[in-house]
Amino acid sequence: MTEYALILISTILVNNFVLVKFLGLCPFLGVSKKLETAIGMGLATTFVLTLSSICSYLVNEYLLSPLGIEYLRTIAFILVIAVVVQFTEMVVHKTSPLLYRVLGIFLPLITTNCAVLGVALLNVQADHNFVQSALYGFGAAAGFSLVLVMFAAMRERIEVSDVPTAFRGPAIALITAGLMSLAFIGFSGLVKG
Amino acid sequence: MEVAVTQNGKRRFAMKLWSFHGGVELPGHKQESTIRPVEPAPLPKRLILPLSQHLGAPAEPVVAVGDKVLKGQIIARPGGFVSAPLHASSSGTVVAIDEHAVPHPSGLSAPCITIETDGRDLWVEREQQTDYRQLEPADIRETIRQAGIVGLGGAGFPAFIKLNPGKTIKTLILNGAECEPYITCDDMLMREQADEILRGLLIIRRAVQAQHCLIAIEDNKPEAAHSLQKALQRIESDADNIEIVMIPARYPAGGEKQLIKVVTGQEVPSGGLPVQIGVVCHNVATAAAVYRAVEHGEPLLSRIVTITGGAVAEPRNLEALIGTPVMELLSACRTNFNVLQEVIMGGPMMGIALANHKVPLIKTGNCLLTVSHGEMEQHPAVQPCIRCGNCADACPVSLLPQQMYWHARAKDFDKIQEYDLFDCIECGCCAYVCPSNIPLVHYYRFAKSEIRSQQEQKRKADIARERHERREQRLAREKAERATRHARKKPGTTDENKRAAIQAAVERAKAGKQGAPSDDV
Amino acid sequence: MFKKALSSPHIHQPPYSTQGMMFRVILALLPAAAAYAWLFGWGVIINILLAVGVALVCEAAMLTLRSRPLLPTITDGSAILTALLLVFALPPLAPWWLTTIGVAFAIIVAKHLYGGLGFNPFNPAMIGYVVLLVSFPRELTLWSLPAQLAEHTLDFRATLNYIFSGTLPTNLTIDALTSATPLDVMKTQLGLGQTTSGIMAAQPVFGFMGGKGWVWINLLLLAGGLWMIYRRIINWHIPVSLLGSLLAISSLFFLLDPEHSPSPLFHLFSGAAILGAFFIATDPVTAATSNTGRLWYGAGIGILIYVIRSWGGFPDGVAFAVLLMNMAAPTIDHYTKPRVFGHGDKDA
Amino acid sequence: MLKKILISAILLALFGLIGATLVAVTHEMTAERIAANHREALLKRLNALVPPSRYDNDMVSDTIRIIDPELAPRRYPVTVYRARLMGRPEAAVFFVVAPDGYNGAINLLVAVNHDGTLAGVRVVSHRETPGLGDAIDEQRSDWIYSFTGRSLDNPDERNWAVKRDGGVFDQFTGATITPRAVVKAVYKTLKYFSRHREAIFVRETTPVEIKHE
Amino acid sequence: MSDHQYADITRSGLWSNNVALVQILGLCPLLAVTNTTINGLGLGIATTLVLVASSLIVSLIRNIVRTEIRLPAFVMIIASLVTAIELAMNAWFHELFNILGIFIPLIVTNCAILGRAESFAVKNPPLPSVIDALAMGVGFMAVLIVLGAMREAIGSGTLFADAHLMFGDWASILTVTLIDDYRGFLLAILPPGAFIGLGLLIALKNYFEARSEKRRKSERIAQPAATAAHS
Amino acid sequence: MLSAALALTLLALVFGLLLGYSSIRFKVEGDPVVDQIDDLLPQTQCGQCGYPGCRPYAEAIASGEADINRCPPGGEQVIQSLADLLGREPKPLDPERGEEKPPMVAFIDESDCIGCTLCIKACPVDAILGAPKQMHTVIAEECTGCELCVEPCPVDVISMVPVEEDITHWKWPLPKTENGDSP
Ligand SMILES: Cc1cc2nc3c(=O)[nH]c(=O)nc-3n(C[C@H](O)[C@H](O)[C@H](O)COP(=O)(O)O)c2cc1C
Ligand SMILES: Cc1cc2nc3c(=O)[nH]c(=O)nc-3n(C[C@H](O)[C@H](O)[C@H](O)COP(=O)(O)O)c2cc1C
Ligand SMILES: Cc1cc2nc3c(=O)[nH]c(=O)nc-3n(C[C@H](O)[C@H](O)[C@H](O)COP(=O)(O)O)c2cc1C
Ligand SMILES: Cc1cc2nc3c(=O)[nH]c(=O)nc-3n(C[C@H](O)[C@H](O)[C@H](O)CO)c2cc1C
Ligand code: SF4
Ligand code: SF4
Ligand code: SF4
Ligand code: SF4
Ligand code: FES
Repeated sequence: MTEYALILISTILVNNFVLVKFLGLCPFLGVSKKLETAIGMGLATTFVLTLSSICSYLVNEYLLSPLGIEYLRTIAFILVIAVVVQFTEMVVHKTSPLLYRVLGIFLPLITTNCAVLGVALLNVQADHNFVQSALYGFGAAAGFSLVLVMFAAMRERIEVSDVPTAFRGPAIALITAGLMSLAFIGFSGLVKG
Repeated sequence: MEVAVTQNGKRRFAMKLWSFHGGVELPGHKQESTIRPVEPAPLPKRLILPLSQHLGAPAEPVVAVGDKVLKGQIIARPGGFVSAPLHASSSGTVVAIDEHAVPHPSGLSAPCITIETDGRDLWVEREQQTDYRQLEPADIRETIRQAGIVGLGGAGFPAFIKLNPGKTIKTLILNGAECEPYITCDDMLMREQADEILRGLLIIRRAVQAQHCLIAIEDNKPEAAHSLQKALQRIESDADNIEIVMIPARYPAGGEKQLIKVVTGQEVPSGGLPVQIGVVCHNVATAAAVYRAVEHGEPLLSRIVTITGGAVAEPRNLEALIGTPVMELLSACRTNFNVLQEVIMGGPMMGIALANHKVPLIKTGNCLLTVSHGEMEQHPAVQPCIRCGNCADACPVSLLPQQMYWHARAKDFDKIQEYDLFDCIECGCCAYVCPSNIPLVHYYRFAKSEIRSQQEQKRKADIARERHERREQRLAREKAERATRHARKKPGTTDENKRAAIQAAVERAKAGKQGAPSDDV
Repeated sequence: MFKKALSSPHIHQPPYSTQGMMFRVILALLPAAAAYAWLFGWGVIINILLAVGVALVCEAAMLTLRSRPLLPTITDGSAILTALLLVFALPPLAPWWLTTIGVAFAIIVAKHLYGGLGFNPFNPAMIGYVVLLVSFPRELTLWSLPAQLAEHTLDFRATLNYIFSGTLPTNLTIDALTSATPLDVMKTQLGLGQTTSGIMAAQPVFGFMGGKGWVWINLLLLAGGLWMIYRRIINWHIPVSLLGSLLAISSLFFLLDPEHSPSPLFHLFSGAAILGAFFIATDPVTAATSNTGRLWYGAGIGILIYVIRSWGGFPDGVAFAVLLMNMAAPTIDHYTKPRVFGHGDKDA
Repeated sequence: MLKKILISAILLALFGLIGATLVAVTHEMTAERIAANHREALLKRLNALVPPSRYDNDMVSDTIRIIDPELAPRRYPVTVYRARLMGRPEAAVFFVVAPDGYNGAINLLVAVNHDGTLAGVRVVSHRETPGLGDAIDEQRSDWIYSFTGRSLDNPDERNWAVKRDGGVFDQFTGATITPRAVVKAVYKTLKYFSRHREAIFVRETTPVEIKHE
Repeated sequence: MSDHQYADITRSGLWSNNVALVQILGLCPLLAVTNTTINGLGLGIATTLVLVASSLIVSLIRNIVRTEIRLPAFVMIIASLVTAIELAMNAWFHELFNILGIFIPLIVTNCAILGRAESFAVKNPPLPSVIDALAMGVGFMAVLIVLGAMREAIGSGTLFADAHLMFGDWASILTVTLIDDYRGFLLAILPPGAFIGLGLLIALKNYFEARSEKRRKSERIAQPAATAAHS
Repeated sequence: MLSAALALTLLALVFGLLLGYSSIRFKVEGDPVVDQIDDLLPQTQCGQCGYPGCRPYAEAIASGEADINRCPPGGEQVIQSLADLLGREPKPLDPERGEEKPPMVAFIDESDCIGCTLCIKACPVDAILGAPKQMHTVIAEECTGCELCVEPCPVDVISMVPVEEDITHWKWPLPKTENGDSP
């Protein structure tokens, strides 16, 4: 039980994928201009990430490892991810055109959201079992969504601030992300090892 | 909170009062103008009567330049259902129907009828009214409508509409709060014409069939309350279920929704009207005007206006004809024009700064507040908002003024509406307490007018789109028809003609399906 | 004769102007600052003067670069306050370059890149402090000994010399003048498996309730804070929920395991909790704005302080907790809009 | 419709086939060299502590794995690389973990000569505070070299500690925890070695996967 | 395609549509590895290689992939390429691999690569695609190097430290120590420094653009006036 | 090696089937985005964007063919709302397309109108009334100010006049900020 809690605390706070591990930055900056969009993206990513880390676990455990072809891991995982994303995209497109428009080019970009592949690979590296893999994926996504939503709310405020012209847009957003990651250093040491 | 309530002049029971969030305590500045009794203002040489002194469609003139008019004669008829007629406030000659400066924040001109008075103040023939008790509610409303009575409490909403509730009215409230500083016209009216107010109340009560009547007065006007109590005793027989309630003086207790909350504990739903919760609220002056219209056949020709402020040597209340130029009213109270910096029509919290000194008094003009040099801290340097939240604490509607300000600043009109901009009553409490001197209300007005204009543009765009689509369809149809005609001329139908014919048929079917009007041009 | 039309209201009477607020907060800080200097020596005063100077210079420079009017902004007191609060977080013998970097980062990056007063999402003073903490952890952990403990004290000249050139009188080393802070000692010793009572008894930095000397500064800060609430410069919501949650969670753990959890009083009086509750978390610019939001915001800080102090990598968590909740403030605001008059009970 | 589905599937499968073949072929061609490279890298590390002149066996493969709480907590199994010269035990290199660093575990290589003296210590990876605890890193300071030549009784037991705790090893100003953790781990290893010296060299090899740190 | 268009593509890749500064893509590796200049250079080279190769292939097969499998097909191509390159480098250029090794798997998920495939290579023939990829890659590399240099100089007061690892031992002479006895402003090397550093670079680019835009505008105003004076 | 190739091929095949199936199962008809875009355009129908009307331009935007900064009558506001809708960065109006002007309305000097009906044919919203050989008038309420009728008039009697500001259409100006300018 504690172990699972630690996985969550670690992925969400201490080793936050975006602010500490530098994974998933592009959607973090790209889809954080509006709070509503960020919430949608957070949900989509959480769904995709959890699902794909489960699927990659299965593929690794029941296909790659038995056949001794671990060196195909990256390709197999990325394929799994791409399919999960494409599938999600089609479903969203059909069921919620608005969400689809809003997530726009970012749904396909979830594929290349390094966090997704990162989670799959890190799961293997850390020898996670099924539940751990799922939790790790979920935690990573929850951490991603948490900072994404807070970042979006901050950006809405910064958008209407009197920011010097050269800094408007991505520049001040990156600086804000930097200060956020500075604040997240406060969590370091919470989970040792 | 509980306060003592008087009924029939006797302390009867304690009545529960509620309170509203926020609000501010303001220095009253009311004594200055209550020393002298109300006096009639001198008859001006010219009366300028704007066609739009009320909410709704402007009135339409029924006189022409050169016409002689008598006092009380209709000179403009209502321009729609939500509108009010206009009457000549004195006898004389119509000398102009044109654009003239009016009291409006824009400082722009608007259509007005100008009458040169003849000094004789001759009345038109008045219909002598019977006892209101014999009148049907519908007749009362019609009389009020014909009298051009609009709400005298501020918004100028045509009074007869409010008296047409179509719902059972539990509570009829007369608003004698007069919560704005400086203004005392309602106070003086209640002191001096309590009987008229009560009679007006009885008439309105009959019109709306109200079960219960309240007269709400802020507790800083004991004389007014006393005078009304006396009057209440005088109408003993009719005084059932009429109560005078003293409410704590806290701006904006006089705001309709706030007042209803204070005396009934109920909240008028956002975007809704008091009638929805069985309440009708009128200003005390409106009641007095109703009385005069119903019992004396007098339309709304004059009102009591407070003339006060630092530049006025003799602050007081005058009974002035609608249309009197404000300069004449100021002169009548010996205003020192050398120190005069600004004139505000209305109170300091909600009034309009007059941009032009030629404007006339209008039906909703309850006060002329002069500002002398250095009297009020005028427009101090604006500083950035520090989100201190003072404004939110002061807002009687529980809005978040600072958030609305940030979005108005950024012209993010969608976001600002998420913060319920249109629930803002523009009371000014937020701006009053802002440590950074931000003209918050100005921002909300800016945003509201932009949004309204965008909606208007959207409406126009929709019409244009529809007309454009209809035209496109028509052109397509005409082309198709031409093609068929062409085809019929050449019997040896080529493939091309066949295709055109099919095309035309398809077009026709499409046009038909989309319900395009058969043939318009 | 008449002026150009402007919107109502035409009168305006806030309880305090923005400057008024800033200078009253500074006033409330002064007694504690005086005690701080009394207990920890001249370094405090030198650093305050240096920090305020740097803050004003940076503010002026940024305003000039952004071609903004200079006078109204530079006199609003906010930069002075930022500098003052930052000095409270720095060791009394902090070298000049440390103070300068911290203040400059606070004013230039944390404040002016966002547009200056009112626009910054993060508390500038805390950003300045945290930047120093992660960049120069060594310098930041060397605290002077309070007057009751110090065997040697530096006079004004020697302090000035040390701060600006790093040289000490020949017979002294920096180790003789400094030690770890009470919270740091507590954390380190607990990590070594000691018990709280053992640590409090064995280590000289501890006195009644918390660290020696620190208690006095904290009591004066508490007095200043209460005065600000009384004068309605700040609302009670943030201090109460912050200290309340900190007390609640520390009491819980203290009751469960008193030998390994410092007492609630220790938590209150040994670190920056009081300063944070009344002076830092209450920075209106970076806090949540609605009253409900403020309660959540304060409670979040209180809990994070405890979490970071007890299980995190830093001895005190106030700065990080404040910054983390600064991050959350806009989101909190979004979800704690008050119910607007005339709207149903819970409307989205 | 079915055709459409099939086309997609086959097309994707085709790409899969091509991609997988490409990678598989490359893998086939490179696998051996890569393994050799990894060995070499590890060897380079070990050689820094036990130079090639001192052994003639295949040190990288002559490994055992020890799980013993005396040496390190159970969750950190220790790998030992054994160096032999002409069949005689020469030195052992322990891949140990100092679990109590400021920010978690520190990975160390501790090389012990057969006579119980230290051939050297290196930090392989750590997460100590940059600028404070990271002075244990060879790249940052020479501190780690101060172990070379020491043994269980040089200094004596009381002095196997950082100076602040009354020992002989330097600490870094403001950071005592990190050096303390390293000193402790090294001392433990020495102690374990002195007790199990012979057993360590006679135990049968347990193959250990070579990983890149 | 004319030369003019190639020039446009190149300018767009290097400056006006720079992957890192304008499109804000490929950030993860960009921020993760730039704590030294040499790291930046290494990742830049590797990324450019993969970018060019993948653009070429995607452009070649652009007409046979269907929409529903486009994405999986592209990422599979990229992943295969990257894995193959990784294995090959590990075997034959082991020294270089030791430096770049950790970055290469990261390239698979560098969104800049898929981004280019999706937005340019699918719509264009091979040659322009390759040129575009090259320009984008070099633009990306330039940012990597500048950011790396900036963080290294501020964070540890050196430049090109570890150059020998990449270029061999002679390259040690490249290492420049800017200030002896520099304390190191750690923030620059830590994660926040990466974000803030890139933010400052973007702001700097914006500043230069605004300035040249202003100059262009004033020239545009000046010119007609001058021609008018002539006539 | 064979197993590697086979395994991945199999995996890809299965996924391919899944995607192929869902691409049909979740097929989306039409493009609601065009309607949303069209809804934001001012419907002046002036063609300044280079398309024969607002809807064609909307279609062009939706297909990615045209940028969002080509509509001068809509100006900054329309660009902003398009950017919001499509999640793109707003950019300044394309100067080649014209510039943002205050709202205008066409006015026909009726005394000189020869009744040629050319303007009626040009008006995209049927805002001109009149029959052949009779004088023509503009229904001001319905005129979008597109100026398309100005050019065709053989006797040059159509002019564009600015829409007059009056009290009902007056808008509160944006107040000055703390820096003395509008943000
Ligand atoms: C557009 C509009 C329509 C209204 N319709 C009615 C109505 O049908 N019945 C009614 O009793 N009051 C109606 N009112 C009057 C309001 O309830 C309110 O009394 C009036 O706006 C004056 O309020 P104030 O001076 O507080 O602003 C209407 C007001 C407005 C602005
Ligand atoms: C902030 C605010 C303050 C007001 N104060 C008063 C007041 O003191 N007395 C009053 O009669 N009406 C006041 N009004 C207007 C009332 O809301 C309401 O319009 C009026 O009482 C309705 O009566 P009427 O239709 O007879 O004018 C105020 C309105 C607002 C928005
Ligand atoms: C942010 C921060 C990071 C620290 N990092 C380390 C570290 O990595 N290693 C270490 O030994 N001490 C570190 N410390 C210092 C310890 O908290 C403690 O003060 C110190 O180890 C006690 O050393 P002393 O006995 O020399 O005073 C750090 C302190 C702070 C505030
Ligand atoms: C009650 C109060 C608390 C403040 N606290 C801080 C603070 O903790 N840090 C700081 O930099 N400024 C503080 N300020 C000053 C000012 O609000 C701050 O510099 C702004 O964040 C700058 O935009 C405070 C101001 C007030 C009124
Ligand atoms: S009162 Fe003024 S400064 Fe305070 S939050 Fe409101 S708008 Fe901002
Ligand atoms: S003006 Fe509007 S926002 Fe301000 S206090 Fe009044 S109701 Fe609230
Ligand atoms: S420029 Fe604008 S208004 Fe004119 S046709 Fe194009 S979209 Fe419509
Ligand atoms: S009348 Fe002229 S300007 Fe107006 S819409 Fe028609 S063509 Fe356009
Ligand atoms: S590189 Fe774009 S998300 Fe990581």
